[in-house]
Amino acid sequence: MSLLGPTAQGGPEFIQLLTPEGQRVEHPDYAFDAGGRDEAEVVRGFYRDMVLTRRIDTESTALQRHGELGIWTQLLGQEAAQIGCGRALLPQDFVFPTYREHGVAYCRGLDPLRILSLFRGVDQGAWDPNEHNFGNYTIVIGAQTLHATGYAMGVQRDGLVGTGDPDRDTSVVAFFGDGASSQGDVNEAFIFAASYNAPVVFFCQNNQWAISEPIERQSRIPLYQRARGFGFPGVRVDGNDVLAVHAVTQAALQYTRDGNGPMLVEAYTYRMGAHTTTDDPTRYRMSEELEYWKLKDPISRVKVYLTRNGLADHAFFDSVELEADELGVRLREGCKSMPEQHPLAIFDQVYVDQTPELAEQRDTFAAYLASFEGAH
Amino acid sequence: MSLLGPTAQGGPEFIQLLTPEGQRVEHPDYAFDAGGRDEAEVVRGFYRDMVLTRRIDTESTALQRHGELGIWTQLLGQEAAQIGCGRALLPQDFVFPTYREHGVAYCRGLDPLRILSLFRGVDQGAWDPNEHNFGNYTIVIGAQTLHATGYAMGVQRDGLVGTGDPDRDTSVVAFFGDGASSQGDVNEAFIFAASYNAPVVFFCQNNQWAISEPIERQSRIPLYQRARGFGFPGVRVDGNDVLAVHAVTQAALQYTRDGNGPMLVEAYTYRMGAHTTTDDPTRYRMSEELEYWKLKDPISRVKVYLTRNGLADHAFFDSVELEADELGVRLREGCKSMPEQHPLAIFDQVYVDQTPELAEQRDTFAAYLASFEGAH
Amino acid sequence: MTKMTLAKALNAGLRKAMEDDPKVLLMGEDVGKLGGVFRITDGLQKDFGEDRVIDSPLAESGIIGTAVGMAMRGYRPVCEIQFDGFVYPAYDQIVSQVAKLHFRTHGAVKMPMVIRIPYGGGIGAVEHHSESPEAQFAHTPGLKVVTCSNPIDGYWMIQQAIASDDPIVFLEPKRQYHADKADIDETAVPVPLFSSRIARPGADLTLLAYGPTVKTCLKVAEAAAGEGRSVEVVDLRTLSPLDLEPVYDSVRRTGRAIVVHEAHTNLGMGSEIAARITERCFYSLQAPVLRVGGFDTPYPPSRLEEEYLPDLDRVLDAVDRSLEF
Amino acid sequence: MTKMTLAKALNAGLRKAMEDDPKVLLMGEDVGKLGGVFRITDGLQKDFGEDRVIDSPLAESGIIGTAVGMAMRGYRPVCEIQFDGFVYPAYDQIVSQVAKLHFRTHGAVKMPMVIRIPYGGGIGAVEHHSESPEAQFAHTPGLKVVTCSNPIDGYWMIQQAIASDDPIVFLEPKRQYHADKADIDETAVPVPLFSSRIARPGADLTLLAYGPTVKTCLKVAEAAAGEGRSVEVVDLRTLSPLDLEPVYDSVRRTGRAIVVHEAHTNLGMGSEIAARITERCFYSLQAPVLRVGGFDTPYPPSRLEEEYLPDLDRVLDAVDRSLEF
Ligand SMILES: Cc1ncc(C[n+]2csc(CCOP(=O)(O)OP(=O)(O)O)c2C)c(N)n1
Ligand SMILES: Cc1ncc(C[n+]2csc(CCOP(=O)(O)OP(=O)(O)O)c2C)c(N)n1
Ligand SMILES: [Mg+2]
Ligand SMILES: [Mg+2]
Repeated sequence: MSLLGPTAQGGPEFIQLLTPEGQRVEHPDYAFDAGGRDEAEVVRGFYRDMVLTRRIDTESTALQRHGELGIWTQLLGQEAAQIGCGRALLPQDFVFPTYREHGVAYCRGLDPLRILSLFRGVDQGAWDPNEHNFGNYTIVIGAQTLHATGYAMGVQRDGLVGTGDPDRDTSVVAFFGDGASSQGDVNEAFIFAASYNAPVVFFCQNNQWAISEPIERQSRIPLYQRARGFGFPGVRVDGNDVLAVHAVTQAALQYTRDGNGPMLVEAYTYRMGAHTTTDDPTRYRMSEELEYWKLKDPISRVKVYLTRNGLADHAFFDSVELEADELGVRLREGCKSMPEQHPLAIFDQVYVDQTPELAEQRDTFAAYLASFEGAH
Repeated sequence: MSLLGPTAQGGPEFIQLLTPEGQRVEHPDYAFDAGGRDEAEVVRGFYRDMVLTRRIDTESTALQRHGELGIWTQLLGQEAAQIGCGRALLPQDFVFPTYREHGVAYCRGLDPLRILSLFRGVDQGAWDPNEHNFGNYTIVIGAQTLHATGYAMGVQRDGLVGTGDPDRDTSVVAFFGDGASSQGDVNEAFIFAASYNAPVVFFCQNNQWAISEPIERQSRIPLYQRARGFGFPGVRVDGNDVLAVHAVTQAALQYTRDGNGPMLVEAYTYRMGAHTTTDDPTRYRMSEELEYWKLKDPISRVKVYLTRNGLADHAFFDSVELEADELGVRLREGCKSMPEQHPLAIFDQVYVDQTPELAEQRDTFAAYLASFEGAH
Repeated sequence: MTKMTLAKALNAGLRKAMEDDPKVLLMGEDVGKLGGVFRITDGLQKDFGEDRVIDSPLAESGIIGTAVGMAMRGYRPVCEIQFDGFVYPAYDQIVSQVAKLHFRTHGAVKMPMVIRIPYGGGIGAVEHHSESPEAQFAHTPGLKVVTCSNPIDGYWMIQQAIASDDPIVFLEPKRQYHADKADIDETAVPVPLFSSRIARPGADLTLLAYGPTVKTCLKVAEAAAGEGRSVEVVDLRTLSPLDLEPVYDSVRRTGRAIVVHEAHTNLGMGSEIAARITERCFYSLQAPVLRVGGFDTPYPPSRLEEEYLPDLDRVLDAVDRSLEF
Repeated sequence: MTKMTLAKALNAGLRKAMEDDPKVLLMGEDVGKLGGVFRITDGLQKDFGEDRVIDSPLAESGIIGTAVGMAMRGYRPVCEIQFDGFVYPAYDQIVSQVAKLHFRTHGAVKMPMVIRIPYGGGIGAVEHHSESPEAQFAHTPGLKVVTCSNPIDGYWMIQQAIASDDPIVFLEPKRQYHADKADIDETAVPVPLFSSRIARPGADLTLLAYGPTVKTCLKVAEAAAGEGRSVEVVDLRTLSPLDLEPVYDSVRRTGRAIVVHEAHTNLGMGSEIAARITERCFYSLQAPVLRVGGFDTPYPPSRLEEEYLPDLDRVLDAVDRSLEF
């Protein structure tokens, strides 16, 4: 793997607070902030979050293999990026995800079964975004970055930027991938956000791949530098370092909440799994690459750190494992017993005010369906 | 007018070789190159080009006022940007214009009447782009920047980049405006060109306005810096200085022909007229602004330079004026006597291989039209 | 009672909607200081401020995409697309997001957005300034599509569209903007938004029109009356949903129908309307439903647009063909 | 003679076209090393190199927009859009540039581009992966739109489309990719690209299908035959232009027609075809032309798609309704 161009890591612009070997390091601009709580406790919490998130992922992958899900978008390897970011959010902040933010969803309190129902084909991810300030999964690449920007413009109009009140000032996070950075919509979102000084954190998980295409196809320079072209700051953080991601995201959120306009965070990470369960990465990438990244696993480094420093004991790790097992069971059972929608339901979800012609189509179809019931 | 942000001028990044006062100045990186010819002769040529271009523009504006054109896109004030660029092109280079590149079209040898026919509504600008290596006017903002990039990818595939042969190495110029820089397409063009290292010069005429919107709405930093976000060089040149534009464009063209990938040139200029003849700029901008820019007129500074240095005499200026008058007459007469298309022609221009159903529609309409002829 | 052009009526309707509901925002290219290239938003930024009348960067996908976010935040964005031919960069946001978010979320998300598009030809413009994109939007479930043909409808329909909780593509026949004036009674009770209207009663044949062709068809009816033929004209007003009950009634009486629009004939609104009328009025029809539309060529250069657009003569010709069938 | 699936046949057809003409380029997301998410371009980058099989940045407008430039430089780009629902970001380039450049230049510019789109539902996918956008493209003059329903057509039609000097939207029914195999005789003379084909003769009723619904309709005909009803099935193959002469002939014989497609019924191909058949065969029709299509809702979650898509029963039901009319 080249260390030049868009894949360069290291140097002062690569923010890291916990090395792959589990060593705490300092960065001149960013420090981990436990928010007044006991730091070890917070880090243990992150560890738990990441393990549970990984379990959601592996469990879902297994459910797909067993035919219970149509497809699954794996986040394996991106746990630190998502938990670090998700745990830096304040309740009033709002998130616009792609289709892979299971860890962020978990942080926001969304029941993973709401996500499984999408990938099972029961619905399309029908949660109410206002329930957890977590928007709906968006499959068309990049579209949500504009939604985030518009939402942030709404936040501005609500007078919730730069008031100085930490319970009110609000930021909006737009998630997107390295591949998405090539979409017109994403670049337009940069332009609108810069033009209106909107409180958006553009959070790019650069997991090195857009399906089979490496990051070099999308950019010849590190992605965080894209922001330079639009006149707002961009930073690259070790996306497999939950402490660094937390610190950087927290700073970025505050920067935007304070009314300084948008900011880009590139979480430099790796998609350890396939693009989705229907993808076969052996067709386009070397297994050594995966081996290389396994050494940077986001969870192991926290475990090493906690263990080496005596901040967590066996009992703790066992309890997390147990919790993960319980979560696994809940997901398996919940998935298999998920109620189906009635086919007629789709007609009632198109409009707030149903149209006579669609109501008629519904009624005709209802009568048609009923004709079979009569027949049996 | 603010001297900060996107409207900043001056400093080492603002390339100028001829001041508004007609003073030649040096720039460390860019020198005017007369291509082996007598420099004064070349500059006189530029002067002539700019005067004729302005005449095309004012004459067309008048034709529109007299109802001979439906609309006209004025280039008043942008003569140096267009002539400086147009005269730096080699024959093999290819140009993708917007709807305002009348000066570049002139440099490429396109008869202005071909352009007038578009604004008269006789056709849509139907010239063969291969005749003068000058593409068709494009009205949908930004679309042509992708065409230019694809064309340049074709040039690469033809093996005409970086061969070292000055008669073969080819560049492609994509024109666009400051407003256009906000379109997804333009940013995607940057991405594709960078990704494939395509020989494109993105030539932005920042004329400060996109209809009624000032450049600040599109960008908070100088536009030439947009390129930084995509990993290729961008420069800002005094767009009202024909010598500087020529020098910078020549360098940019050579840079791209040599196989270094794309480059962005921002020609910092001013739209002295209305957006089009149907626009009324008094609704949105101060007349002082125009006065300020009149002092930077691209033609007067060359005239002052030529006169002060004894490089041109009255006879020269008179002859150019005379030539402009003749051009004016030719345009007026050519415009008014332009043949109309027959309505049936449109049916034959849709496809290379006409479809039976459209041929039938044509025949039916022909019979319908004929029925009137019979009636009269 | 004020006499107004369609342009002024739309302006007045927008103003009223903004006064009535502080959540209503306008957004688009040049809608602010300039008041839009057609001046439909004239004076609104001055009175409601830059936060509510928003000049946008030059990017249509950006306009609609950010409007989606504003709607999610509880605002009611009214987006102006400068000309019909420039809606396509926003097409993805419109058909994949605006149209689908309510469905995707089983109703949790509402998209009370209006997308205003000056549309149609006849103004002598250059390419991309005379398109009629209605069928593409009407084919998209989740959107509603309406169009006004006169100042009174303009005044009321824009307010009704803004008040609707569903996303609405609001098509404004640009060549009517300054064509005629009408008396607008701000105290009247408007007809419902999603209803067609019999613009002129008749007995022998039914002409179906909307937006810019309503006026043409009224002239046709007038001319036909001179020849002793009684032509009914329906102004459809709503294109999705269609309100065809009055049309079926009419066709059952007249036995003949012609749909007239500027959009390309192939797969235009006329094809759907013809298909539905035929399904519902099969035994009443004495001739196939005919369609008079723009030809199936790109919109031509303006010097040929009079030939391209359905005009009095072409519609009269179709009336003859239908009656003689 | 080789037995191939539609996927393999398309791959073989692309390979042949690339061998025949060095100007043919493939471009799209993941078309290179991966061979496309459906493997339609499998092995082609290996054999023809990265300059001819081009993995593009993730931007559909960029793909089509750069392909326009390549075509202007004399190349014949074949663009893959990964899934139907992702063509919309490229919609502007397709309808305003690809479709119009030939017209704009009075023929000086040719646009020999093929836009390949795997389309339609039935594969259990998530949102945006099962759309049927054909009507939107067929409504756009300047484009031609074709669709194959079987491996033999796939093999020949893709080559014919690439050889065409007009831009072609080439729709591939993705659920047929691996469904059936057929013998392909590479030495045969293929039927012309822009022609429909009687897939099964019959006397009582005409079923019109294309792409994914051809197979459904053949099954319907089979089932109907069991009930003593003789159903003719036409595979339309070309959607713009339509080749309806054989259909008119058929309907004049049978007196009844039904159009079956997955796209939304409202303003789908069925509406245009119904309108045309009614215009041409008015006195032969014994029932209105019926349409069986996707409902006028967004494409539903996959667990409901079987109900949403026109299937054997829904088409049979329409056959009954038509015959009983
Ligand atoms: C507009 C659009 N085009 C294509 C696709 C198909 N697609 C789904 S995911 C994907 C790759 C995305 O890569 P990236 O943005 O890096 O995100 P990641 O999947 O790596 O998280 C593609 C091409 C899509 N969903 N939307
Ligand atoms: C996609 C699109 N949207 C809107 C328009 C309408 N329009 C024509 S020119 C223009 C402003 C362009 O500004 P800029 O790019 O700075 O170029 P300039 O006109 O100043 O040369 C606009 C909004 C258009 N032609 N295309
Ligand atoms: Mg990625
Ligand atoms: Mg400008």
